[in-house]
Amino acid sequence: MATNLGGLTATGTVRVHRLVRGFGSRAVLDGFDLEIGAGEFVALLGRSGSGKSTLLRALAGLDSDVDGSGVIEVPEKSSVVFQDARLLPWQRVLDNVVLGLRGSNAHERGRAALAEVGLAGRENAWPNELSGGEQQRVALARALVSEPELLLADEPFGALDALTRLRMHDLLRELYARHRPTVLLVTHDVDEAVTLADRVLLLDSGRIAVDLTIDLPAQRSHRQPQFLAYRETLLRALGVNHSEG
Amino acid sequence: MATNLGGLTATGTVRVHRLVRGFGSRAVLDGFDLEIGAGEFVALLGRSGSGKSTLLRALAGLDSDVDGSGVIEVPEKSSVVFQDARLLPWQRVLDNVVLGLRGSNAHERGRAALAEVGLAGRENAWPNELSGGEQQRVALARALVSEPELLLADEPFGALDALTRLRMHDLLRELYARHRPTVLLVTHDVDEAVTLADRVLLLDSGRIAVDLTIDLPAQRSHRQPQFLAYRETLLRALGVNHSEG
Amino acid sequence: MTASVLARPQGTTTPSVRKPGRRLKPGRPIPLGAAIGPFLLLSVWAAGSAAGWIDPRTLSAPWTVVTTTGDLIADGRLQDNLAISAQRAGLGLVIGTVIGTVLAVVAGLSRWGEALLDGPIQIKRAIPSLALLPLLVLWFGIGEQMKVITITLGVFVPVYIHTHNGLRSIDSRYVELGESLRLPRAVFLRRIVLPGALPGFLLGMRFAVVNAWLALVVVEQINSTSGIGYMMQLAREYGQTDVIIVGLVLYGLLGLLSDGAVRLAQRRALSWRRTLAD
Amino acid sequence: MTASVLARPQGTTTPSVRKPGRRLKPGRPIPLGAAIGPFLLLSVWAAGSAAGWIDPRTLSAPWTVVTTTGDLIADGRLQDNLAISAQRAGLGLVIGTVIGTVLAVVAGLSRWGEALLDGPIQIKRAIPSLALLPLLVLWFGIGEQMKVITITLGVFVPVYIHTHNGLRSIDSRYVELGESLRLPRAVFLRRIVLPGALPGFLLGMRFAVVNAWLALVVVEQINSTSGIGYMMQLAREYGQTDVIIVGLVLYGLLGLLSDGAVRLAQRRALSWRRTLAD
Amino acid sequence: AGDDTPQAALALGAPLPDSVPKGTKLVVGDKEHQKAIEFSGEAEKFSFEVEWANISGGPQTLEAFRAKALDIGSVADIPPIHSHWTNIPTKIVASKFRQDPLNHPIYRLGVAPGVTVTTIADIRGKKVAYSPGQAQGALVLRVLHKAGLAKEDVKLVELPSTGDVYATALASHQVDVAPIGGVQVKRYETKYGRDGATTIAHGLRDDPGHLYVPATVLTDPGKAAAIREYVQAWARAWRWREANPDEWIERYYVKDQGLSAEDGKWLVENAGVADIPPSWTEAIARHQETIDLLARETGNKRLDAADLYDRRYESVAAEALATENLR
Ligand SMILES: Nc1ncnc2c1ncn2[C@@H]1O[C@H](COP(=O)(O)OP(=O)(O)OP(=O)(O)O)[C@@H](O)[C@H]1O
Ligand SMILES: Nc1ncnc2c1ncn2[C@@H]1O[C@H](COP(=O)(O)OP(=O)(O)OP(=O)(O)O)[C@@H](O)[C@H]1O
Ligand SMILES: [Mg+2]
Ligand SMILES: [Mg+2]
Repeated sequence: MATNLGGLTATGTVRVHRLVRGFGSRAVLDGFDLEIGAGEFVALLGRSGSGKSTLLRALAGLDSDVDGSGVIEVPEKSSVVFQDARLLPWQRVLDNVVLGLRGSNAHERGRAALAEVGLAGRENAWPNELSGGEQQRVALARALVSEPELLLADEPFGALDALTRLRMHDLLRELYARHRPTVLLVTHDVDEAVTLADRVLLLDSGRIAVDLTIDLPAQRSHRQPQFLAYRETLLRALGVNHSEG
Repeated sequence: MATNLGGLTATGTVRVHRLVRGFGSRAVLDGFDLEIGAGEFVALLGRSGSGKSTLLRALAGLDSDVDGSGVIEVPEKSSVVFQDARLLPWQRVLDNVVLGLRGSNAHERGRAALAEVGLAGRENAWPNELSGGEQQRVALARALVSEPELLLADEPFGALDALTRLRMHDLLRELYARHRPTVLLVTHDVDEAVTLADRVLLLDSGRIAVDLTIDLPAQRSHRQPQFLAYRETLLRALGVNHSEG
Repeated sequence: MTASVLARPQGTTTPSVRKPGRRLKPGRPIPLGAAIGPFLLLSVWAAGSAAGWIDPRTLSAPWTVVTTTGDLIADGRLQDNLAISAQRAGLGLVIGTVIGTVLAVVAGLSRWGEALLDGPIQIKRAIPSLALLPLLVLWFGIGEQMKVITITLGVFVPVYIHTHNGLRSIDSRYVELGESLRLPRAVFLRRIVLPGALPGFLLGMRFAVVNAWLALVVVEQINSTSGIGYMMQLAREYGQTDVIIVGLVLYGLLGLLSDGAVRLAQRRALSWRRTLAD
Repeated sequence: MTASVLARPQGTTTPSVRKPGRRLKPGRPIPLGAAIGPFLLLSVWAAGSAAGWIDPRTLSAPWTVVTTTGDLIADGRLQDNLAISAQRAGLGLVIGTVIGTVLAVVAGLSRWGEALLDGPIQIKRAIPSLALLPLLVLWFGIGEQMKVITITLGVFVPVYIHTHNGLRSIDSRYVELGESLRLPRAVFLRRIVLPGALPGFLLGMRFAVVNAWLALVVVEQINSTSGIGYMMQLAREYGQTDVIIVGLVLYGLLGLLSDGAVRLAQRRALSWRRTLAD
Repeated sequence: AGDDTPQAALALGAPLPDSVPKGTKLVVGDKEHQKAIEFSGEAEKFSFEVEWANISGGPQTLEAFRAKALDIGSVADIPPIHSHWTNIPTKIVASKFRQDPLNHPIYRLGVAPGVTVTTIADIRGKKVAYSPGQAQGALVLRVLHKAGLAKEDVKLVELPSTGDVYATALASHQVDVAPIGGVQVKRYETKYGRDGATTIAHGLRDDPGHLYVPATVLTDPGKAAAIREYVQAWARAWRWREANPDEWIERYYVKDQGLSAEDGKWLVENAGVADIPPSWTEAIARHQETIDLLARETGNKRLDAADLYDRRYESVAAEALATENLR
């Protein structure tokens, strides 16, 4: 377990074995197995209601009230970006960002993180004075500022416009390059998945239907034929006729 | 005003003149002018925080507590899809959908609408038992079921996967063909804007920066060169270098 | 979670590398937990009495209370007094709840309603009921009417304040939703305002039920020859400690039961909520 | 909306085709609206007294109350009694608030705390304070200590119940956030639990401040030679209707002011909320 | 109360010690006469410490006795009886009556406006306010007894007699007849007299006023001696009150209690002259009648009135007055 992998320990590993989660008599995850290596960047695709958030909540240990069984191993230091921004409405934006931070320079780091997501100057706003996309970026800043070993992000860019989204991609990539956290990113955008991830999973009927390793250089683009091939594979697996998409 | 346009009255028209809206000393909309013809389908793009939701709320008459001035004309019967799903947590899904409906067949229509958004069988669930995308679809069903003259939709597909999103596009197109409401759709997806709308607006610095009429057949596809041209124009206007997108 | 085919994750998840997250929630309810505190209280009382630390002239021993209760039941006094008291409290509770709710809605949804009603209600609440009693006697006599009115006054105040507060605290996003759907006022009331204010209303009811019982102490001193308030008043004047303690225990029980009933209703009616308590 | 360079949309938006949405919110506050109800009450009282509908022997006219108040102030009785009462009420309020909050947090965050504390507190609440008084006298004597303790008991109950309820009603999404961030308990308490329970706590304070004043009526009957409760008690014994009414008016005023102060604090502390009231 | 001087307990029959040891303290609840003791200068002469408690009435003094928070209480006939019935044995250590008691009663029977009751025989069939356990309640029973009526011959309306409840109940015709006392009598007559409200004399002695002490306190020799000294001062203060009515009215009724001088004057006149007899024999006999009546009506056991008194103190007050007159 303590094998040293280029400065990173294997504690960054995620292992899920025979995970079952369900609501009432309906199983959402049904004997789900997953292994993610330390420092791996995995994107998770799946139909709406397929259980992506359920999986993330299980990995984050937040589902003690959900029926189920299985074995989960995750690193100690993890961050979650929830599907909703989930800012504390009674704390100002900066206080929301530094919520999990300790140490004297917490506010400084929080300010820097806010600046990185393009919200410098909004530190003292109340969360409900922010636009939808701004709230989402605060949540992102909160998750990134603590430099986790495992980042569980549930559609962190869903409410962002194309340009802001690209900036956030850059931010995430940069953070990833710096600390090499293990990342599990839920997204609905196939392009985003192929652009960012080392590996793309597709969740269907409670199991992994597609497990695609993306073998592309760090600089990726629509122009690369392999990119388009990956894209097409995934869209087809999602049931989308490419001519429409 | 009562000029008859093929069964539709001009009451479907939206007119906004010198609209000013701001928070504190910061103007978000600054002398904004807009005219949307009855039955026109308009997509609204814009940077996160550019004021899209502010505009929609003004059109819906929900911003009496916001500073500002201007003249607004909108049709009487409008529906709003909020950026958050905004389901009443204490009402079951079906009751949320039929909230604004009157008449004896309200429940029947609600059920049908839920089936159309792919949620048949979930009528009796509580909203917080739904996944993010499911909640968004309930909100969509609620807005569509009342057959409005004006549909104001704030990123109604943001939390949906590619396939579900296409299905919802079809649903919206079908409804649009049937009742010809005036539509103002906020989206971050340029492809979506070009695919669905007659006209695409780009909001920047409180004014309309781009006003693009989409001259494409009803059946649109990525393969059409004009489609790609529109797409590129818009992405560039949004500040995205196409090679990245 | 009905007819679940799945087990809770408890045991099976255990071989995980880290503990399942820092548990900040209070955790699962202790079975029969609500009985522990009262039971402990009873034990201390019994132990103190048995050991002689508690002077039986001021606090009779539990067994004395049991035998006195037995006597009171045997000669029919307890159940008769309780029945008549319950009738008064029940009537006052129903009327007070209706009035409190209606006034809260009126004052909550209209600024004029609030301007007219809220101040006087706050004043009413601030005036000691013992001081108000002579006026009530003057206006409503010393008959049953005055008694029910006094109970009603004690009940409607918490219902009003809590419902009003609950209503005013409804998230404006839901109000906007109502406005955007052009809901008629009646539908708005039924679908948004009342359910949204329900948590507040129910908290108010927890005070209302207890207040209804408490008001008996005051009203049953006036021209009564029945009721548990009268029974206790009489016992106090005659210095019958054991009867007083029976009365206090009865009050404690009635309070626990009424409060428990409202909390049960709370749990049922607010099952849609996901809170710290779950 | 500070230093706004923009005007409210009011006038300028008017030439729109439809009215600006069905207004379901109560609308803008009426300036000085809170004064209207009490003022009306006063008018009715004054009119009734002037027209002779109100018997001055049972309800003195407002002007009589004013002159009596003047007399009471002139010979120093009113302010002295008020000062000593305020001191007692204030002390009881502070202690009761602290105890209520601490117990609410303990019972709210731990099932064992709840099991041990909640039942006894409900029982305490259900027992009439007049009946509890003899026991308090027994344990704490007839001095100042007993008085402050009795006030404290009246104060801590609403603080406890409201804070506990508020805390238990915190949206579990925020608790999950705290768990996902591995917040230490102290931070969780300071950042999530306490602010989340603040609306409940403040509602409890609205009851607590009024209860502190009301408790005076009871405690100042026992071995007191000062305080407004004593003043009213004495006036009742001597049948001085006008002094009694001065006392009632004083209670009404104190209630309105204390409640108003808490509501002001509410508005400030909860400014982040967007509710039906805005 | 509460100081546990390690002294041998005093038997209840043993002769009263004369000297008051240092550090002895008495807690006294006698809110009216306390002021007379203070104003007359008696309070400064005590060789022990006095702590005044504003506790009055039967239930309150009994509760305080039980809590060991009070040593001496000042009450009428009824509370000493109840104390024995509720197992807090007490002893009367001083008794004060009124000269010409029938014309200086504490209570009168208030009659509601428009109701004709001129003698106590007229109350047959009327609604009479009744507070069981309180002095007024016992008075009603005694009045009925004297008028030869049974409880069933009138309609007893149970009402607590606190504050001005009875006057209000009369004025609003909730009851026809109710015993009212003190300044309430005057208030009632002046307020409602023009509506036809009257008060009548009940013709019974209602003048006893006692100082009573828990029997346990009397076993403390220091306290027993201090009580003796207190009783002497108490008696002299009565004389002071009668000798200085104007000062009493001004300093007590007006300044302290907030009444008008007029009210104070009425109260002083109505109270008449204190009678502090050297012998309790007659008083005990009258007390016995009250006990018998109450025991019958309430179903309590019969008591021997003599047991209520500590006759070691019988002559203390009267002798104090006699020696004062000699000085
Ligand atoms: N508390 C709950 N009670 C009952 N069913 C639930 C509950 N939470 C989730 N579900 C159901 O479980 C399924 C999986 O939900 P989940 O939130 O994991 O979906 P998802 O893949 O995240 O979808 P989306 O992309 O729409 O967010 C959904 O069908 C949802 O309705
Ligand atoms: N209540 C408020 N108080 C202060 N500022 C506000 C308030 N509401 C919105 N704003 C600000 O106004 C600007 C416009 O907000 P708006 O919600 O219209 O943006 P948007 O275009 O919808 O953005 P997004 O795509 O992120 O939803 C934002 O910068 C936001 O921070
Ligand atoms: Mg999800
Ligand atoms: Mg927006």
